[in-house]
Formats: sequence, structure tokens, C-alpha cells
Amino acid sequence: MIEFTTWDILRNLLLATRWTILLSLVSFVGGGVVGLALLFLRISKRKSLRSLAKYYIELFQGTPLLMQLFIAFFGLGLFGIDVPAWLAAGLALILWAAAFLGEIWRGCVEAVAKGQWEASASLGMGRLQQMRYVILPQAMRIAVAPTVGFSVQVVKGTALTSIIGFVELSKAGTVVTNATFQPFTVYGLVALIYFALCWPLSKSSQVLERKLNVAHRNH
Amino acid sequence: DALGDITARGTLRVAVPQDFPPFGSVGVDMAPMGYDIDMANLIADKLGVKVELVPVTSANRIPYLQTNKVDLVISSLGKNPDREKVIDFSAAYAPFYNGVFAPAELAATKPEELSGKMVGVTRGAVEDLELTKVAPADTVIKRYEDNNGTISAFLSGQVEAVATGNVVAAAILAKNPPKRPELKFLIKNSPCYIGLSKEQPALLEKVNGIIAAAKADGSLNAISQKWLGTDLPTDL
Amino acid sequence: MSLIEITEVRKSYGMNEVLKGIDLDVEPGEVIAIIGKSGSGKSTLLRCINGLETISKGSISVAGAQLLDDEVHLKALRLKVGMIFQQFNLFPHLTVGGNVMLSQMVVKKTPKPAAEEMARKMLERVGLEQKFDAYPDELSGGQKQRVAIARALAMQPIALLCDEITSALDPELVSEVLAVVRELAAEGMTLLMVTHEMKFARDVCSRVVFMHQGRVHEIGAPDEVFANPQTPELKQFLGMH
Amino acid sequence: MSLIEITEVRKSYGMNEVLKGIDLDVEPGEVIAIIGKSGSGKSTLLRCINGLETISKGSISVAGAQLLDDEVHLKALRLKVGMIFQQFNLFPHLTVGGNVMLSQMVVKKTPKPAAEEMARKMLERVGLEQKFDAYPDELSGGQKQRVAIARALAMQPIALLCDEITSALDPELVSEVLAVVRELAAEGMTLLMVTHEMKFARDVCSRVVFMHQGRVHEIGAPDEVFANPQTPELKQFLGMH
Amino acid sequence: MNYQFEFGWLFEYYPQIVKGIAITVELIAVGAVAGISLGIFCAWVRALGPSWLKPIVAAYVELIRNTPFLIQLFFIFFGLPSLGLQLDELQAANIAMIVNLGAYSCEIIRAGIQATPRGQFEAGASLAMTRFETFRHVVLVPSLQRIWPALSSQVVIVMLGSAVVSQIAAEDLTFAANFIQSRTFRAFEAYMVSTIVYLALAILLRQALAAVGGLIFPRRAAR
Ligand SMILES: Nc1ncnc2c1ncn2[C@@H]1O[C@H](COP(=O)(O)OP(=O)(O)OP(=O)(O)O)[C@@H](O)[C@H]1O
Ligand SMILES: Nc1ncnc2c1ncn2[C@@H]1O[C@H](COP(=O)(O)OP(=O)(O)OP(=O)(O)O)[C@@H](O)[C@H]1O
Ligand SMILES: [Mg+2]
Ligand SMILES: [Mg+2]
Repeated sequence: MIEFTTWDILRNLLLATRWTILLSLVSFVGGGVVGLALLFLRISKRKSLRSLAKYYIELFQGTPLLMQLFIAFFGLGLFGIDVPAWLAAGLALILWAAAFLGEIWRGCVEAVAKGQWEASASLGMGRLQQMRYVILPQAMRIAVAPTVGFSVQVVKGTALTSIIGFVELSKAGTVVTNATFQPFTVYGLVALIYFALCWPLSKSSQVLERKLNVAHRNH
Repeated sequence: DALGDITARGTLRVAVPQDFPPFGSVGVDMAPMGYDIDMANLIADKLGVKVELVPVTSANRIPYLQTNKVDLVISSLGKNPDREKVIDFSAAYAPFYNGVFAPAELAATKPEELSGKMVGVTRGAVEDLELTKVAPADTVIKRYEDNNGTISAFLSGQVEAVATGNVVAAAILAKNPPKRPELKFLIKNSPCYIGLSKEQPALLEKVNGIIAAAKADGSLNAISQKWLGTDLPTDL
Repeated sequence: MSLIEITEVRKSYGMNEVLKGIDLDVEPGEVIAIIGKSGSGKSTLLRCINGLETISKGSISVAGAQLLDDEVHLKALRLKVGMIFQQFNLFPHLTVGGNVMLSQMVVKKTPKPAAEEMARKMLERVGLEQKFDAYPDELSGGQKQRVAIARALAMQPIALLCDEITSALDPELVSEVLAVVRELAAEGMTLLMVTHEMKFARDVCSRVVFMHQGRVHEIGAPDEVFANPQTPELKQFLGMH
Repeated sequence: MSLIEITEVRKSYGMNEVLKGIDLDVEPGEVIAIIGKSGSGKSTLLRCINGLETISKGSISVAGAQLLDDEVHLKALRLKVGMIFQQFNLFPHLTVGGNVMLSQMVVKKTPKPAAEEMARKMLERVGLEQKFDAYPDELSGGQKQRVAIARALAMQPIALLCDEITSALDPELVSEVLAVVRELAAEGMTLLMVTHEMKFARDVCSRVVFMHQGRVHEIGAPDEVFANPQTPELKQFLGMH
Repeated sequence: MNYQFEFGWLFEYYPQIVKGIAITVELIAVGAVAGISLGIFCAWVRALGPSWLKPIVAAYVELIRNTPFLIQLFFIFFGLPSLGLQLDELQAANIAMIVNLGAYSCEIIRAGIQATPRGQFEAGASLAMTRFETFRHVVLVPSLQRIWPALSSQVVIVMLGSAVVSQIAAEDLTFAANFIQSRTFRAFEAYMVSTIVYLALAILLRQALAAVGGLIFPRRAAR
């Protein structure tokens, strides 16, 4: 039988980490795009659009990501859509991340002083122009820290995709455990790799937050 | 129709295990290998298409088929009436004896003696269904998501015994694990079948033909020798 | 036809009627001071003229065009009427120049060089041409308010609404802002300003509007209104100063 | 032996020496007013006596016990000396009664009924017995400060330190708090109070301490100190009032 | 779509679902009480505690917050036995949730403590309370009140995260869905039902926490 050296274990885990990183990036970027759309719905003038976004957020923040993954994976197939694991994983994570990012960003937009809306309106700007040129540039500054902070949740969220069979870091961990019978070492290493991915993100989020609070300059 | 799709696509999508030696496990390079993988290759070969291996778990392999994510499930799948309601089965392609395994110090020679014991099993596998039927009511059955979980639970001592295939236990034993699963008793002779979507007679016929041919020309026996270390039983 | 015609305007917040039927016509080139106690509805009136609040009843028209509550009409209106706020409301992420250029480029689609030329001209007019590249938080309050005026002027409005534009300023900075307004008035700009600067109102304005409890309580030339208030409310209000 | 003995006390924050050698002995029953300009170190002195700040040099003893910087000694000290703050510092999550009972029960392990009895007695003393079940945010500033006094008294201290306890109050509420302090003084409580109420200091205090730049600049009976200040600094300070 | 929805299995399997709900509720109840207690202790250490403990607690908090719950769970259940610490799946799930919520609530509660006005500490001290007594009786409740909404959200997040404990055969709500799915092959229906139950649980939990808040914070104490 083949024997795994510690290096084999680590190498395989690191190879799988590529998927974790890729999946995180896809979810984060995709979630950002959808989240932005949600943000616009959430602060729209139309009540129906606002409630639509609200229920979306309620639904995705009120149910386990795991269930969302299951349903994306097994559910969509029933509608005749062929979803490979990576697509289901990406889709569910994007929709899930969008709910959180949309809500985080709404808070940031609402933190921009009301006078900014009024001043830009009185200069004749339309709502989209106000958002694009006046509100979003200011809200973005506020949003950087919590957004980076949330990226940690995204990286950790990708671990759940192991359960629908997507072979990223966590799944590689279980598979390797079974080939080596060294759960303590393998899961320890898996945890360390996640830590190495997440910790710089959380740290920079904290640093950014402090920086923005201390130097309350606007440019 | 499924067979047409496969030839048109040029690839055969097969659900295989990667947590279930010797039927499917991973090598140092994380590539799947095992009886089921060889079987998948053999069928693809005979169909003249490329093979695309999709790693699955016991729990989700049937939904994979139901949702048309794969064409075949070659994943040490056992047959039972419940399953026959939702999918079709080919002829048997591998032998499989379910048994209860435990370290030497645990004494149990028949299901009744599992009373009060904690037994791990993979949720949704034939062992799960059979053990649930034969074990006394006070047996604690722990059902894990996949074979990884079941095997890890046994090796880390979370359960006293596991129900699984004899060859699986043998494959684990071969790796000199900290806890040695020894056969206590068999619960069912449940050969493995290839699972297909319902109402695909063309594909079913083709697959059955390939299996019969492989049995006849000895190529299936070679796979058995390679992974199970014995000849195919004659009654298969 | 007057430049701004306010007819029977009413505005309620929930059950609270804040404007109780306002009639006011403003001729081109007029400079009107709006005075009155806190809560009398002065800001609300200005905000209604600019379409920042929707009116409950009555009508407002500017240069012959009705105020209607849709983006197209609002935009047309706001191109004619500029507004300046007590809290400056400069855009903190843009330079002074950027503040003045933004709406020209975004709303009027003025090409950048033309917008910049206009911005420099307007900043010169308020005496801040050298601050073109500064950011708002590097300016004093008086300078900020002058930038806000330049920003409104750059849109070439036919009238300006000013809501207590000197109230957030330290006393020594008030005069620099009022000097700019005085000049605008002299150049013939139509101005509606809520103010507490009675001396300024008396010197510069053509008419004074005294608001009380959501109504125009007295209106007239500053000399009359200040020297000879008709109602006890205005007397009391002026007595406070 | 005096009740409170402050000997050569120095206190620095970093390089900034705030107390530059303070000597002061307080006899039982004395009522001492501490006056002086902002930043002269008055609060710091009181805070040192109560152990809220550690002193850099010198010694402080209360009723014969040294002030040492460990929890056991600090606790013993604070059982003898109560303190009342400008900002009241009532506990917002407890009722008035809870505020007065808490430390008795926690620190002295007084059983609840006894603590409640004491609380009611002390609240009666400050005229607030009917507010027992009210929460701090339902009280006026003067009432809050009287609760703070009752809370300190419930610990039966032998001396009270008061740091500008009327400075955060509206003028009409000051007298109700001073009335309570006046009564405490009459009953023989030892009091050290930082205050700006010169009239009160003159009427009630046995001695006045004038602090200046971290030193006790003048000290004496109120009649002397107020009528006949010796140093130009005190003269100037009193001239301010 | 030619898939026929079918919920007939609900009648046969509802005991599984009820049991799953019971376990999920047990997990979050124990997890919330013990996790928040642990969080309070850690927040105390980080804000006011002895300095030798601070780095230990900081390391714990950072480690937990930066690794997935699933891996923590696997580590506890599959990994710790090789150190001789054998926990059954419910114990492991409970401990994982406590440890997880402990780390998150630590940071939330610490923010609440740090927002406490200095005068509250000084008033406690001048009434002869020790630092710990002051924390316990004066600082804690208003601090918790300040951050109660954030803490409630975190509890809901942890409850939803508990879905992965089915991976170690803890028979929670997700386990029930998976179990039913493996017997009836009605994956979509089973997951849909459990998703709806989770949503209901999340809403109920939020309300329960608001009610608890109303009980322990009688007044607008925090500011
Ligand atoms: N957005 C709003 N919602 C509800 N009521 C409002 C709102 N804005 C203003 N009000 C009410 O309308 C009334 C008039 O307010 P307005 O701001 O116009 O007064 P003002 O004359 O400008 O006073 P000030 O001199 O204080 O600025 C006030 O009673 C105010 O409370
Ligand atoms: N925590 C601190 N850290 C550094 N410096 C301090 C601190 N507290 C007080 N100081 C400084 O010590 C000096 C004395 O302060 P203190 O509060 O004792 O003055 P005070 O006489 O009470 O003044 P006031 O009448 O304004 O209350 C001041 O210069 C102050 O800036
Ligand atoms: Mg106003
Ligand atoms: Mg002071």
C-alpha cells in the first residue's frame, strides 16, 4: 500500500487550497456584484423593490449556507439545469455572500450624511448620478473595513462546499485523513492553512478600521 | 436518450467513490483509483468514449444520477427494492459481503450480540439499511455522511464497530491502522451493481453487454484479482 | 409673469401642517429675506421650492414651468434654481475644483475643459481661485460656504435659495460670505434667503418676508417691515434682536 | 493624630508633575473647601486620597492606615472614605434603591433586608425616599446627585470627598444638593470638597485650601482667606468671582 | 420540469424531523448560554483581566475566528481522540459551538465593555468594590445591553452554522434531512422542508433573544 509522508499530506492539502482560494475569489467577486444590485434595490424609491431585497436578505441570512448549497446542488438539477459541484458551490456562495454584502453596504450608504443627497439633488443630479458620483465614493471608504472582514467569512464558507463533494481544502482533509489515518495531523494542518488565509484578512480589516477611525480625513 | 448523449458528448460521466478502498480511494497524487475506477474505464473504453470521473459519497450518489449529473453510478452500489423504484440497475459487476467489523477484543458473533454496542455505518448505504433491519433495538447506530466519516469514526474510537464490506475492511487492515477491523459476522451478500437512470433501455442493454463480455473474456476477473486479490465468485 | 410663483402652498408632515397656504411671487432680480422664529417653516418653504420636499397642496412654478414630482421635471427645475445649505454639504471626496465641476459634467455633460474653466471663474468670483486643488476639510467654514456658492453658481441658475448660510459660521467668518452674497445681489441675481442677519436683510434685500406658524405673516420693503412692524408677533420677534 | 494625613504627596502624569508636594492634615469633623483654577490639581488630589490614582511620592493615611496600592488596602481605605463625582456616575441599570444597596451587599455582605433598610434611611436623609424604585434616567440632575450622596453615605464612611458635585447641575438645582451637604456638615461628617461655590465655602467650611499649580498656595479659615488673601494669585482668583 | 414533488414521506419521517429540531434547539440553547458565558469571561480577560491571560485568550479568539467551524468540529471529534480525549458527537458538537460562539461573543462583548464610561469604574472603585466586583455588578449588564443586538445576530449565525454537525453523525435537523433523503431519495423536498424549519427557527430565536434582552435589561441602561 502507498504511504503518505507528511510532505505528501501537506502538498495535497496545498494543492486543494488553490480551489479554496479560487472559490473564495469567485464568491467574493460574484457576491459583490449581486450584493451591489441588492444594495440598489434595498435603497430604491420603490417600496416593492425594497421589500423584495429585504426578503431576499432575510431568506439567505436566515437559513444555513449548507442548506442553500444542498438546494443549489440537488434542486437545480430537478429543473433540468445541469449543475456541476463547482457551479452549485459558486452559485450558492455568491447568493449567500451577496445577502451579507448588500446589507453591510446598505449600512455604509446610510452612514453618508443626508445633506450629501440633498446637495447633489439640488444640483440637478438624478438618483443614479447621485449614487455614482457622490454617495458611493464616500460609502466605499466606510465599507472597506467591514467588507474585508466579511471576506474571512467567505473563505470559511467555502469549507461547506466539501459536503456537496467539491474537493477543496476541507474535502481534501477528509480524503487524506482516510488515506493516512492521521486525523489530528491532517485537520491540524487544514486549520493552519485556513488560519494562514484568513488571519491576514481579519488583521487588515482591524487595521483599516482603526485607521479610518483615527484619521477621519475624507480623502 | 442517454446512450446517444454519451456518444454525442464523447465522454462518459461516472460517479465513483474516493473514500471506499479498494473500490475507490486516492493515491498520493489524490487521483482516484480502485475497482470501481477500473470498471468505469473499462466501460468507457468499450463505448469508445473518454471517461469523466465524478467523486461522490454514498449519501449523494443517487441524487447525482437523479439530477442527471452523471450517466452511471459505479460506486459499489447495492440493489434493494426502494432503490429500484427510482433508478435502474445493471447486472452485478463485483462481489460485496457486508459484515460487522470490530477490534479483536469486542465479542460479537451475530446481530443480537450488538445489543448496547455503538456501530458506525455510512448513511444510505446498503449496510445502513440492512443493519437497521437486523440489529437489536438497543444498538446505537451512528450514521455518517460518507465513508470517510465512518472509517474516521471507527479509527478514532468514536464507535466500537463498523458495518461495511469485507474487502473494505481488508483494505483498511492492509494499511496497518491504529485499530484493526476484524470480521465479526456477515450481514448480507450484496453484490455491486451499476446504477442508471430509469427508462434508458439502450444504455442498460449496452452496459449489461459490456459486463457480460468482461466476465467472459476474463478482464473483470483481472480487475478482481488486482483489487480484491481473489477470483470473481462464480455465482456473480 | 413673475420668476417664481408660489400659490396656496401647503405642506404637512403626517398630521402636522407646517406650511398653511403660502402665496409669494418673486420678480427677476429681487432679493428676498425670509425671517421668522425657529419652526415657523422657513426651511420647509425653501426646500419645497427646490423640490427637496413634495408639497401637499398648491402650486409652485419657476420661470413659467410647473414644479412636478418626477425626475425630468425636477431636474429641469433644479437647473434653474440653485440651493445653498447651512451645513455647506460639500462633497468631501472631491477637491474644491471637483466639487464645482462635478454637476456641470454629470448633469449638463459639459466637457471637462469647459467645466474647469467655468469652475475657475466661479471660484475667482468668490475669491477662492487659489484653493482649486484643496480638499474641503482643509478649508475654514467661510471658505467652505463660498465654495458651495461657487458650486451652485457654476450651474448658472436663474435664482438661488440660501438657508441660513451663515449660521454655522464663527462670527468673524460671516462677513466674508455675506460680502459674496451682496455682490451677487448687486449683479442682479434673484435670491431667496432665510437669514438671521437683520442688518444684512435691511441693507441688501428688496423685500422681507416674516413667517409665523406656517404663514406669511407680514411682507414688505425692509424699511417698512423693520421700522414699522404691524403685528405683535413681528414686534416681539424683532424685539428679540 | 489627624483623620486624614497627606504628607509630601507628589503625582506626575508622564513628565507632567501635577501635584508638587502637598501637605494637608484634616481633623475629624472638619469641612474643607478646595478652590483653585482649572488644572491646578484639585481633582487629582481628591482622586489620590481615594486611591483612584497612585501617588508618585509621599504618603497618605486615613484614620491611621497607610494608603497602599493593593486591593486589600485600597478596599479598607475606600470603606472609610466615600467619593462623589461631578457626573453623578449612578449605575443606570439599577433602581435608585439598587444603587444604594449594591455596594453594601457586595462589599460588606450586608444581607438584603438590612441593606434595604439602610438604603431607605439614607434616601430619606437626602429627601428621596419616594424615589426608591425609580431608575436614574427618570431623575433630575439634582436628584441624581442626592442619590449619589445617599449611595456614598450608605457605606458609612468617616469622610466624604466631593469633586465639584454641583458643577453639572442647572443653577436652580444646585441649592437642593448644597442643602444636603450643609446638613451632613452640621451632623459632624468630615468633608473635603472641591467647589466653585464661594458663598457656600465661606458659610459652611472650617478651612479653605487654595491650590495653585499643584501646590497648596494658601490655607486658612474662610474669613481670613476670602477677606484677606495673602498672595497675588489668590487675589486674582477671587477677583474672578 | 418533469419532476413531481411529493411530500408523502413527511408522515412517515416526521419523528426524525422533530428529533432533529429538538437536537438543533438543544445545541443552540446550550451553545448560547455557555458560549456567551465563555465570551463574557474572555471579554473580561481581554478588557480588564490579568495580563498573563490576555495573549492566551487572544490566540484562542483569533484561531477560532479564522478557521471554519467544520474543521473545528472535525478536529474535536476525529482529532482529539488521538490525544486520548474521546467525546461523543453531541458533546463534540456542543463544545464546538460553545468554543465558536465564545470567541465571537468575546469580541462583541469587549466592544461593549470598552464603551463603558470611565466614571462607572471609578464609582464602583470608590464604593470599595474590587475591580472584579465592579465588572460583575456595575459594568457587565449595561455592556451587554449595548451590544445585545449584535450578540443576538451572532447567536443566530451560529445556530445556522450548526447544520454541519450532521457530518459527525449528530442527529440534528440537517441530519434528519439527509437521512430522509437517503431513504426516500426525495432530496429536494427534504432540504426544502428543513430550510423552512431553519428559517422559522431563526426568526423565533431572534424573538426569543429580544425577549430575554427585555427581561435582563429592565431599562434603557446603556448609552
Ligand atoms: N422631515 C420632517 N419630518 C417631520 N417634521 C418636520 C420635518 N422637517 C421639519 N419638520 C417640522 O416642520 C416645522 C417647520 O420646520 P422648519 O425646519 O421649516 O422650520 P424653520 O423655520 O426652518 O426653523 P429653524 O429656524 O429652526 O431652521 C417644525 O415644526 C419641524 O419640526
Ligand atoms: N489622566 C491624566 N493624564 C494626564 N494628565 C492628566 C490626567 N488627569 C489630569 N491631568 C492633568 O493634570 C492637571 C491637573 O488636573 P486636575 O483634573 O486635577 O485639575 P483640576 O484642578 O481638577 O481642574 P478643573 O477645575 O478643570 O477640574 C491638568 O493639567 C490635567 O491636564
Ligand atoms: Mg431652518
Ligand atoms: Mg477637576
